[in-house]
Amino acid sequence: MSFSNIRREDASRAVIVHAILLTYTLVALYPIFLIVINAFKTRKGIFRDPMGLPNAETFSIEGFTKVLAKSNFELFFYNSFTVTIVTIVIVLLLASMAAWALSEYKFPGNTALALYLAIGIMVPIRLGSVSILNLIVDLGLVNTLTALVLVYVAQGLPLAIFILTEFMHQIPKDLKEAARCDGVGEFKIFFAIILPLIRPAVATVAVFTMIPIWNDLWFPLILAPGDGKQTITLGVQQFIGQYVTDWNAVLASLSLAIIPILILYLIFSRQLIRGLTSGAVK
Amino acid sequence: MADLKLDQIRKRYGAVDVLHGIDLDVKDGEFVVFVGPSGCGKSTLLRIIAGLEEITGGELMIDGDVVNTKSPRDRGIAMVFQSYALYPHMTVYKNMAFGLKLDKQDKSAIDARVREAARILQLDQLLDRRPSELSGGQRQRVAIGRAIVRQPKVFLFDEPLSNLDAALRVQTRLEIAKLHQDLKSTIVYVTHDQVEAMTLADKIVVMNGGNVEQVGSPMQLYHHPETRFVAGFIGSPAMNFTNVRIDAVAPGKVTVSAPGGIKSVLPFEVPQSEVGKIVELGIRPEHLAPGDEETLSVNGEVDVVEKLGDSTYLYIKLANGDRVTVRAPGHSRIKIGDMVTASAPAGAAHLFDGDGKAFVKVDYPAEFSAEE
Amino acid sequence: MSNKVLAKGLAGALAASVALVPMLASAGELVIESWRNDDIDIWNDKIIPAFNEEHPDIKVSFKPTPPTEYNASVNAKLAGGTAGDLITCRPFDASLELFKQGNLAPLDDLNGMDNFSDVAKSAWQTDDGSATFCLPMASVIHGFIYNKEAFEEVGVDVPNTREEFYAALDKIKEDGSYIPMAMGTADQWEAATMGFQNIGPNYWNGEAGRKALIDGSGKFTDAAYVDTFKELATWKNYLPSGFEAISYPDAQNLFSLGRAAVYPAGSWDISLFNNQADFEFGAFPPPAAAGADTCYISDHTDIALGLNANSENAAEAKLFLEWMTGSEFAELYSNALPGFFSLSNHKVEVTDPVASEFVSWRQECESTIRNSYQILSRGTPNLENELWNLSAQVINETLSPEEAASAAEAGLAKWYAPHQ
Amino acid sequence: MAHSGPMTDWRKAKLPVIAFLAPATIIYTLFMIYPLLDSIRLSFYATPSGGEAAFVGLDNYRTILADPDWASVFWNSFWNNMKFFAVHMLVQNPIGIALAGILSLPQLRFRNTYRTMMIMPTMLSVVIVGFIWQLILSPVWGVGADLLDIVGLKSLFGPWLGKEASALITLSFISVWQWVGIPLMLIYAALLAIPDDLVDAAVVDGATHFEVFIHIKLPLVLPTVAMVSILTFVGNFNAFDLIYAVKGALAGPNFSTDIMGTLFYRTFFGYQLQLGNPHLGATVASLMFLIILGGVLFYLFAIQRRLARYQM
Repeated sequence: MSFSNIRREDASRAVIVHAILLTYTLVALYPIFLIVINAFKTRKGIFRDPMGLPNAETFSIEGFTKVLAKSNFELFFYNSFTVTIVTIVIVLLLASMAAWALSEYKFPGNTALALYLAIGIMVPIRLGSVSILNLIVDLGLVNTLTALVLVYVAQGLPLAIFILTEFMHQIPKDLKEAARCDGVGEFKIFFAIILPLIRPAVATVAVFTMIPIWNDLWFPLILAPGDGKQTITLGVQQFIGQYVTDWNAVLASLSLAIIPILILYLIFSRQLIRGLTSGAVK
Repeated sequence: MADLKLDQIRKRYGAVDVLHGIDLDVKDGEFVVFVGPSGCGKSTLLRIIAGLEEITGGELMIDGDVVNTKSPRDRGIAMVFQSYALYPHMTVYKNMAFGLKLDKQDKSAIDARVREAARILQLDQLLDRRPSELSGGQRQRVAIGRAIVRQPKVFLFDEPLSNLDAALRVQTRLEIAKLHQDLKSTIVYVTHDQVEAMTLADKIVVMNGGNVEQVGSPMQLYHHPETRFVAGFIGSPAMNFTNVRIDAVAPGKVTVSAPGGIKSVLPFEVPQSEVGKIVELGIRPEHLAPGDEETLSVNGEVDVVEKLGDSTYLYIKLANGDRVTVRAPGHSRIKIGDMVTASAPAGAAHLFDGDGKAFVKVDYPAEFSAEE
Repeated sequence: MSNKVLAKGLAGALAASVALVPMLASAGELVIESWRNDDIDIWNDKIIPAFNEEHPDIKVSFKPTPPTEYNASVNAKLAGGTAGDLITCRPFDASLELFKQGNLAPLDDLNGMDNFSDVAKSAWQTDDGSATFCLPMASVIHGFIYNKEAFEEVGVDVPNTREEFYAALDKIKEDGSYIPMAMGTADQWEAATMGFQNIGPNYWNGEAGRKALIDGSGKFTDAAYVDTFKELATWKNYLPSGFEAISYPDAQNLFSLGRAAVYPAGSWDISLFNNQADFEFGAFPPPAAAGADTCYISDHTDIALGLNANSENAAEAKLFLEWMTGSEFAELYSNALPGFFSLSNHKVEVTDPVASEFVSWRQECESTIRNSYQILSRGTPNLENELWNLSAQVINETLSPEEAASAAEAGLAKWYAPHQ
Repeated sequence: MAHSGPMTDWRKAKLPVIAFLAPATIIYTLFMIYPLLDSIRLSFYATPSGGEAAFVGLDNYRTILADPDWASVFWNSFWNNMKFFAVHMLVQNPIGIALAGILSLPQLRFRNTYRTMMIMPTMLSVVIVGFIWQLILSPVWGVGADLLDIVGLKSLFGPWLGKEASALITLSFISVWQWVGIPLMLIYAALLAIPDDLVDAAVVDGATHFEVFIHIKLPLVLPTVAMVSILTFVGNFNAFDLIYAVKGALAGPNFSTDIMGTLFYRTFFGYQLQLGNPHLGATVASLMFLIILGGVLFYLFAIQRRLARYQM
């Protein structure tokens, strides 16, 4: 009888532990849940019974209809995806190259350069907004997604380099030495041996790079607020600004902004933790 | 100090049975070694005794009490881990005192016990060091010290020597043996190394695939393996095996043969029904010697020679393709490529049926018997 | 309405304004920069097509930014040279500064500029009136919107005097089925704009009081201002519970859901209520004290359109501005956006009943603009921002009316010579 | 950064090393360091109305720190920011640590599901989180009051976001709700890195799971806790979006929610009738930079050095 072998203290402790975890999970999820269920209600339903699930009487998708008719959510998503993915790819490539050079080669100023590149972790890039705008203007890149990508790459590089440098210290010496003995070139060592090895850290870096970019309001506002270049956060912000009294539309647009990022997160959350626990961040 | 009794202990992870009902009696003060290949369940069994794993079925008794649902702290055990598991942020002293402190023992009593253990283990000078400042052997001793101060009823050792280099391993093995003599404590010790098992154990438990293959003293296992697995596992170099056919049986006698020369009459009690069947013949390398003076002989071509100084191992390829190891004297001149005949007394042979069970040997020459 | 955006807190004072600020303009296409993102459909569907009937070859696009970010982003874009051709102007200093920096072109010689009175232009002129740099578009009027059904149900009439007003509010409160007044102080600006600037002109006699503040002969510590704050302080009794956290859109929702009887309004609120309220509503001007011979209303010049001095399409942009001075635009704009009243001298028929109620007060009462807008918000601390904060605090009861008045005066005295 | 093991001498591979480092360094310098330095440069200039920018030395700093009006606003925002940070340190990080500790208990079922769900709010945009909570706490909608009613505390509900005494605390808790995922994630990862043997050893030594956490796990993840703390510090002193989304740049009521980020925004870009002043704004930004730098240096030299990272 396996049951009799479970210690009673264990059983009661398990109950307490799960009660705590469930409570907090509820705290974390309920607000999101509330927004999403109310997005599917009529205006009256939203105000009369905010906590009820939509039923036959209160169900309505008028908010979504309005949002989709009055704004260009597909385009906003496309813009956000483009900017986010291009940025992540560039950050990963450039950061792993730099991290590799910093962790592998001894050259004068190595530590100084590493510190220099780490400043950006601690300093908000936003403090330099006006100069950034001037720069983007000089480059003729205003109102382009390219402008956003450049700034986001600069913003994402410091943390990515930091994480990847830590990670690369853990790559066994033997691997690269074996390769050098075989006469493999430095570039090839990096691209053929090192790059595939850092995969566990990639998810971590990607998520840490992605969250602030996807959610950023500031730079889209300053650098690319024009029609057709809005990112999803800016689009939602503008839309909500416009329809703030229309709760159907507000709730629907919030739901539309929330759901994709949560789905992405659900897909990648396992990799994220794996990356974290593989020692990419300490 | 206490007895330990395992009664039909079972362990299941999800749908996988890891232990299939283990029975075992450990007497007070006995040094028991669980030995077996990795994955055989020996570590799981040890963790069950420690209380780190829940028991799926059966009963575990320490000192007469059923402890199935007791937490480790209430079982009166102490454990030494393979990795030593020293707390990296504590000094040696604090590592050893940790359990006693949790037990809210008196400060001076803790101090006395820690210093006594440190004296025994010659750790006096290291008490203020952190584990990272210790050598592997010193860490090992701290891990043992941490167990000693708790004055447990039962000591549990989980492969404690496997992280040490060979020289240190021998030395520490001796220290553990000496410790056991001094403390007279009950010890359960897990290892995959049969040499450790042979040298340390009062009683060896050979495990395989979640089952106990055989329990016995080292010499019993050496001389009277009950299964082909035990025979192969105990002894170094490992026992030679080759297939033979049972040609005829008589009370207390069996005639076996194999293509390429083996044909012998061996002192086993084999049922008539086995005639004509293929069984396995086992002979330890140390019982074989070059020459054909003895009754049981094999021959073939030497394809490897290992010189160890006091002895030389010859690896002979038999006509049926099996390879047989023979221990020759250290001065042997036999070289690779030589055709060699080696022979052993009939009493040194082991015979196993198709299921790996040993046939009963009837004639025990004294040198092949565990009986004193 | 753009005002909905204010809920986020930034846009407050701008509530009623409309600005047109273009983004990057491709050659030949006029880009209008504006904070009036609510109006995008009206521009695209009505105004621009009407313009194109006369000038089919000029492409115009309306590119609004949310009001909360408008000032920041237009300033940044002008500095960066990426702003559109036509720029919607905030009244007074914000635009004046743009003009001084050379970002806005002077418009004195624009044909049709004489269709606007000096008062209408005053918000977009240099202090000495020598140059006009934006074309006035519209003003907004403050007052109170009320739920007709609620008034009938409770049995109160539209108040004519201050005393009647508060008697009515008391009665509604007693009755209990409606919140007497829907407003909150979370966003702060409503307290100042719909509160202080709404009821205040009756105390400080409109333009006279406003000008006295500017020349230093009037002070915030005068009875007129203390009394305004005192009246404002009584509002607390009529506001919904938790008004401290009620934002502008919350208040709009409370009223349009039929839960409140009175709503301190800007005329721009009309179109939202037209869309959302399923009951009849009307409006009345801020009631003056019984026996007062003149009533005053806040008829605030709020929105204008200026020409980016660096526009590459200046000629086309001027054509557009000239067209805007005509009666067609005035008619179109006033009726497409009920609650925004054209500042031109053209006679415009306002069809929306509530909007026409608002505009009719111009006949009965004296108009004035918000007293913090001209000159007085030029220094630090900024008077307009001070008034938001102080008005909200007075209603929240964290400051007494006297304290609020002296704080406002002290702030002004810090930097403004006539008050020192 | 500590470099482990011998490194390859770059003279054997000059070209690759330069090629590896150049792209990242150039983009980073051009779009991050240069704008930041340029902002600091701006803080030493002033532009008289309609005139040319002129060098004014430390005048802007004197204005912000010595002019009574500016100084009171500045220090108000600074102390508000400290409170904001204190709530995160006292609530967010302990909750994150506690949840990570519970999630790392051996043989816990649904561990991954819990973890995934708890981190979810962290993935959302601050703007969106601001809107969500504004709706929930709105007295008009009444959800907040209804929720408290469920636990019988309805009478406690108030217009928290609108009261001077509670607005900042409420916003801090909203921020905590969103960001608990970060300490949770990082500390959970650090806890997983602790070898099981250590925990088993402590259990055999007689420790309960709670004692194991306090005596073994927590001391071992202390460096991570310190890192999370400094990240919290930097994040809190950069914060802007949440307050901006919920309370606007005027950070009411009566500036009780004004933090350095909103002050910077207001000063830099102006607000309503108040015109933006890039030079004073840059001065505020530079002061923020100094504060953050101070915190980071304190961490690097006073804290991080003392916390040994143990080889496990």
